[in-house]
Amino acid sequence: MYSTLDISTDKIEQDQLYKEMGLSDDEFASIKEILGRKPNYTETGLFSVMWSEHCSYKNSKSLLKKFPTKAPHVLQGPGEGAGIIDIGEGKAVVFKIESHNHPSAIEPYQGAATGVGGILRDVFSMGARPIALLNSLRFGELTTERVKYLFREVVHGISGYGNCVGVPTVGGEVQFDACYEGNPLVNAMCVGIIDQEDIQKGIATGIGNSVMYVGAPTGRDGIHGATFASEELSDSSASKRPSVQVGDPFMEKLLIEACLEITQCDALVGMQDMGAAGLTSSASEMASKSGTGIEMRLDEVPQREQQMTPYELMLSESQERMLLIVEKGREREIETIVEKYGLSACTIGEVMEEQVLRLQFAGETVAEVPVDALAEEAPVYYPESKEPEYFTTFQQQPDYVPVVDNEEEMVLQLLQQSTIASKEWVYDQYDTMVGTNTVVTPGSDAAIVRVRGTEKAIAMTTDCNSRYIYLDPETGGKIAVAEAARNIVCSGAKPMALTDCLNFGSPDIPENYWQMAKTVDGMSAACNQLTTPVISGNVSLYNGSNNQSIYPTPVVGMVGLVEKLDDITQQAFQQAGDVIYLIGE
Amino acid sequence: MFKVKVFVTLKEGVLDPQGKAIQQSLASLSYDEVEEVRVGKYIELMVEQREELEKRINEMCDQLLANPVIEDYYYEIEEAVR
Amino acid sequence: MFKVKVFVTLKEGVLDPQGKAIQQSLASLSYDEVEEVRVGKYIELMVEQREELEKRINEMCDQLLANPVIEDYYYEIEEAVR
Amino acid sequence: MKFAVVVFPGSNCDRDMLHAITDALQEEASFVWHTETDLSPYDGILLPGGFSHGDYLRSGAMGATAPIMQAVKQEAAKGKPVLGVCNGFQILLEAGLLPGAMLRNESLSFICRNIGIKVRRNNTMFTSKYEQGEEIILPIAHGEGNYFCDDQTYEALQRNNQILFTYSNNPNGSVQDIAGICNERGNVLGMMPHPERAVESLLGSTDGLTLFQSIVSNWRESHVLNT
Ligand SMILES: Nc1ncnc2c1ncn2[C@@H]1O[C@H](COP(=O)(O)OP(=O)(O)O)[C@@H](O)[C@H]1O
Repeated sequence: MYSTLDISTDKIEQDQLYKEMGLSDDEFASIKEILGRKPNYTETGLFSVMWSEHCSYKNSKSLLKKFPTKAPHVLQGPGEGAGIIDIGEGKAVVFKIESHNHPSAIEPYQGAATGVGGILRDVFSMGARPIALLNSLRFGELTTERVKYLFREVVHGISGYGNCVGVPTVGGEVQFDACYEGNPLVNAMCVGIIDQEDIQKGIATGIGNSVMYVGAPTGRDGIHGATFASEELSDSSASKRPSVQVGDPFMEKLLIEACLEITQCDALVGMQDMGAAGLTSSASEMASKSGTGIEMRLDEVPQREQQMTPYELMLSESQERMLLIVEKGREREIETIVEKYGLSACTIGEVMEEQVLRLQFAGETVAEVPVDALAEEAPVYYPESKEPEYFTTFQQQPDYVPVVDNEEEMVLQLLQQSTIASKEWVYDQYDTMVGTNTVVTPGSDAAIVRVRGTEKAIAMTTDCNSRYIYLDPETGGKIAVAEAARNIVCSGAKPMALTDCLNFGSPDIPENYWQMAKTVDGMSAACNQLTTPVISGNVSLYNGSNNQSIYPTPVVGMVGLVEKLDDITQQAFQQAGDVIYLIGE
Repeated sequence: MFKVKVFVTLKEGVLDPQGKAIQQSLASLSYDEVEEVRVGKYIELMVEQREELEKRINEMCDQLLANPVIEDYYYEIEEAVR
Repeated sequence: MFKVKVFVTLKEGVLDPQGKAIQQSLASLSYDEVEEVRVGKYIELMVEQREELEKRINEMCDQLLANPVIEDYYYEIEEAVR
Repeated sequence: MKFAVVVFPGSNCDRDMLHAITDALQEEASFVWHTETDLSPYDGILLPGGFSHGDYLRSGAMGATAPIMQAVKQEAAKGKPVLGVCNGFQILLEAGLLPGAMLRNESLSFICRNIGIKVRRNNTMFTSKYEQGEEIILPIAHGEGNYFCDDQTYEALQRNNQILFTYSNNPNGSVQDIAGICNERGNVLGMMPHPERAVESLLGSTDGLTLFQSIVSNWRESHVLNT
C-alpha cells in the first residue's frame, strides 16, 4: 500500500532514484556519511527538498553574505520569515519579497495567487498584521497570445488573492522584454506592522512542548515544488504540472485573523508557515534554530486525500498551513481561538532534546535525521565565475550617444513602450485602499501607507531595470538600489532598509554566476553608501528557457519612513504657477 | 446547429475551496447529508455544423475552455434547432 | 450514497459577459463556428441516503445554490458507490 | 448613536467601517459576529465589504444565510437604518432585503478607483446632508458590482424613488447606472461605492462622511421627537 516505503535503500542507491529528486552523487554520498547509513525513501526526500537551492541557497549563500544586514534600527535581519525594522513608538515594520516564477509560468493564475499567499504568511507568522502588498512582474513582449494570457492571468491571480484577503496591493512594477518570454517573473512583497512586544519567531524551544498544525489539510499538491523552483524550465516541465498548488484566500484570511489572535496568547512559543518544502522545512528549521529536535506522528496530520505516504505528507506544499509550537498542556487555548474562525488545530508532535527530526507513521519510525543536517549543513557551492564575452565587447565600445532630431516624436514613442506606458490596467484591478490607510496609491513614485494611531507613514517601492544590470551588473546593481531609494525620498520618506529577490539564470553557467556576483557587489556598495541594510530576501535561480537565461533581475523592495504625515510629497504637479526645479547632475 | 454541453471539473486531488465552503454552508443550513461538494463549470456552446465537430471541440477544450494543469472535461453533443 | 449533479445557468435575458468573452476568444483562435457561449456552474454533491431526497435538493438549490433572480437550475441524480 | 458592524468570515472592510464610525464620525460602534442573533441593542446596522465565505458561490450568497441575518431583518422591520456596502449590498440582495442581483463586472475584472457618483435623492435618512443631484467622489472596489434587475423591478424602483445613487460613468455594466438602492420604506440601503473609505481628507475625500452624518442627524431628530 505505502509503495514508497517498500523501495529499499539499496534500490535508491543503485537506481540513483535520488537524482530524480534533484540530489547529486556527491550530495547523496554526504547524506550517507551524515546518517552513517543509507537513507530510506522518505529521508532522501527530506534531504532533497532541504538541500535544494530554493531552501538551502547552496549556490548563493556565499554571495548573500556580502550584503550589509545590520543597522541600529534593524530588529531582525535575514534568517526569519521576514526582516523587521524599528520605526519608533514601540512599533516595527516587517517585510519580505519572494518569487513564484516557475509556478506562474505553468499556471499563471494560481502561481501568482499562491505567491501572494506565501509572502503574506511569512509576514503574519512573525505576528505582524500585513498592511500592504507589492509586486514586481516580468513578461515577454506583449506580441503573442501566450504572453498576453500570462500577463492577464498573473494580474488576475494577484488581485484575486490580495483583494479577497483584504490587504491592499499598493505598488509594483512591470517590465516587458523578450528575454522573459518563456520564463515570466512574479515577485510578491508584503509589508506588515507590529507592536515590538508581539514579535514572534519560528522557534521550537521547551522540551515536551507540543507541535501543532493549523490551517488547510494536506494534499498532494506541490510535492517537490522547491526542487521544481530550482531547475530550468523545459518542455518536460509540463509533466511536472501537478506541482502547482491552488490557493484559498478565504482560508488565508481566517488564518491571518486566527494567527494574530494567537500571537496575543502566551501559550504560543513559536510559529512558522509551511511554505516551500512544507512540513519538512518548518519543522526542521524551527528545531535547528533552537538546538532542539522534533518528533511528529504523521498519522495525525490533517489530510485531504486518501492514503498519503510519509514522503508525500512531508513534501506537500499545500497552501494556507501553519506550524505552531505551544506550551505543553495549553493546546486547548489555541484550539479555542482557531475554532472561532471555523478552522481546526491539532497536535501532531513534540519538541525533544535529541536534535533530530523523527517521524512516526502507522506505528513505525519512518525517518530519523539530524535537524541541523537538513537545515544547516546543506553543501555550499562556489560556482565557477567567468566574465561574459558580451560584457568585454561592450566595455571596449565607445559610449553611444543617441541623436534626437524630433523630441516630440521621441517622447511619444517612448510613452508607447509597454514597459513605460501607464500601468493603470494593472493596478485598477487591485484593491489599493482596503484598510483605509493608503495615503498614496499606485501612480506615484512610492506608495505610502500610514501607521494608524501615529503621525508616521511607511513608503514602499519595488524597482529593478534589468537591462542596466545585463549591460553592467555592478553598476546596474547600484542603480537598482539607488532608484528605489530615490523613489522613497521623492515621496517624503527616509530610506530605511530593503528586501531583495535575486532572479537569475542557472548558476551552473559561469557567466551567469559572474553576473550574480557582480550584481551583489554593486547592490552591497549602494546599500552601504545609503545605510539601507538588506533585512530579508529570496533567491530564484534557473530562470530561463530553451537554453536562454533571463536578464539578471535583482528586484529591490525598499521601505522608508515618513516621520510626519505632512512630509508626504507626490509625483504629480500640484498647481499652476508652482516653480519646477531640476536637482542633480 | 449543435448544442455542446461542456463540463469542466477540477482534477481529483486538486483543492476545491469553493466546494468546501459550499459544503460547510449547506451543513450550517442543516443539510448535513451532503458529504462533499465539487464545483466546476458548465459551458454551453451553440455550434454551427462543420466537419470534424468532435475533434474541434476537443481542441477548444484543451486550448481554452479547460486548463489541463488542474482541470478535466467531458462534453455532450445534442442536435439543436434555433 | 447519491451523486447529484446540479447545473446552474443564467436565465435567458441575463447578459453573460463571460460567455461573450469566451466566444470572442474562440473566434480569434479561428473557431468561428461557435455562435454563442453561455457559462454556468456545475455542482456535484455527494449526498447520503435520506428521506425526500428530491425535495431537499430543490430546497438547497432554492436557498443557496442558485439565485432565482438571475439563474435557473436543473439536476440529475445518480446512485453512487464510494 | 450606537452602530453594529456585522462581521462575516471573510469580511475585510469591517475595521475600516469601525474606524469611520468611531474616529471620523465620533460615534459608538462594535463588531457583531455573524453567528449572533440579536441586534436590538443597536441603533444602526452596518454590513461591511469584503468576501464573505470567500464569495465562492455567488458574492454574498453564503453570507446571506448566516444566523445574524434574521436579526438584521427584524431590526430593518423596526425601521432602523441598515446600510450594506459592497459585499454588504450583495448580502442584502441575496437575503432578499433589496430587489435584484449582482453579476460580474462587464469587464470581468475587479475594478478599484475613485469614481463620480450622483446623489439622486436627498430626502432619505442616508442622504439628507447631500445636495439633490450632487456629484460626489467615492471609491469603488469590486469584481461583481454589475447590478441587475428585470424591467418590472426597475420600474418599481423608479416609481418608489428607491434609486439613491447612480454612476456618472458606469464602470461595471449596472442596469441604468445604478450604484445604490434602498427598500421601499427607505431604511435599508445597499451601495457598491465605499463611503467608509472617504471620511478623511488625508485619504483623498470626505464625501462618504456626509452619508454617515446624515444617518446620525436623522436618528437624533427622530430620537428627540420620540422621547
Ligand atoms: N504590477 C504592479 N502592481 C501595482 N502597481 C504597479 C504595478 N506596476 C506599476 N505599478 C504602479 O504604477 C506606477 C508607475 O510604475 P512605473 O512605471 O514602474 O514607475 P516608476 O518608473 O516611476 O517607478 C507606480 O506607482 C507603481 O507602483
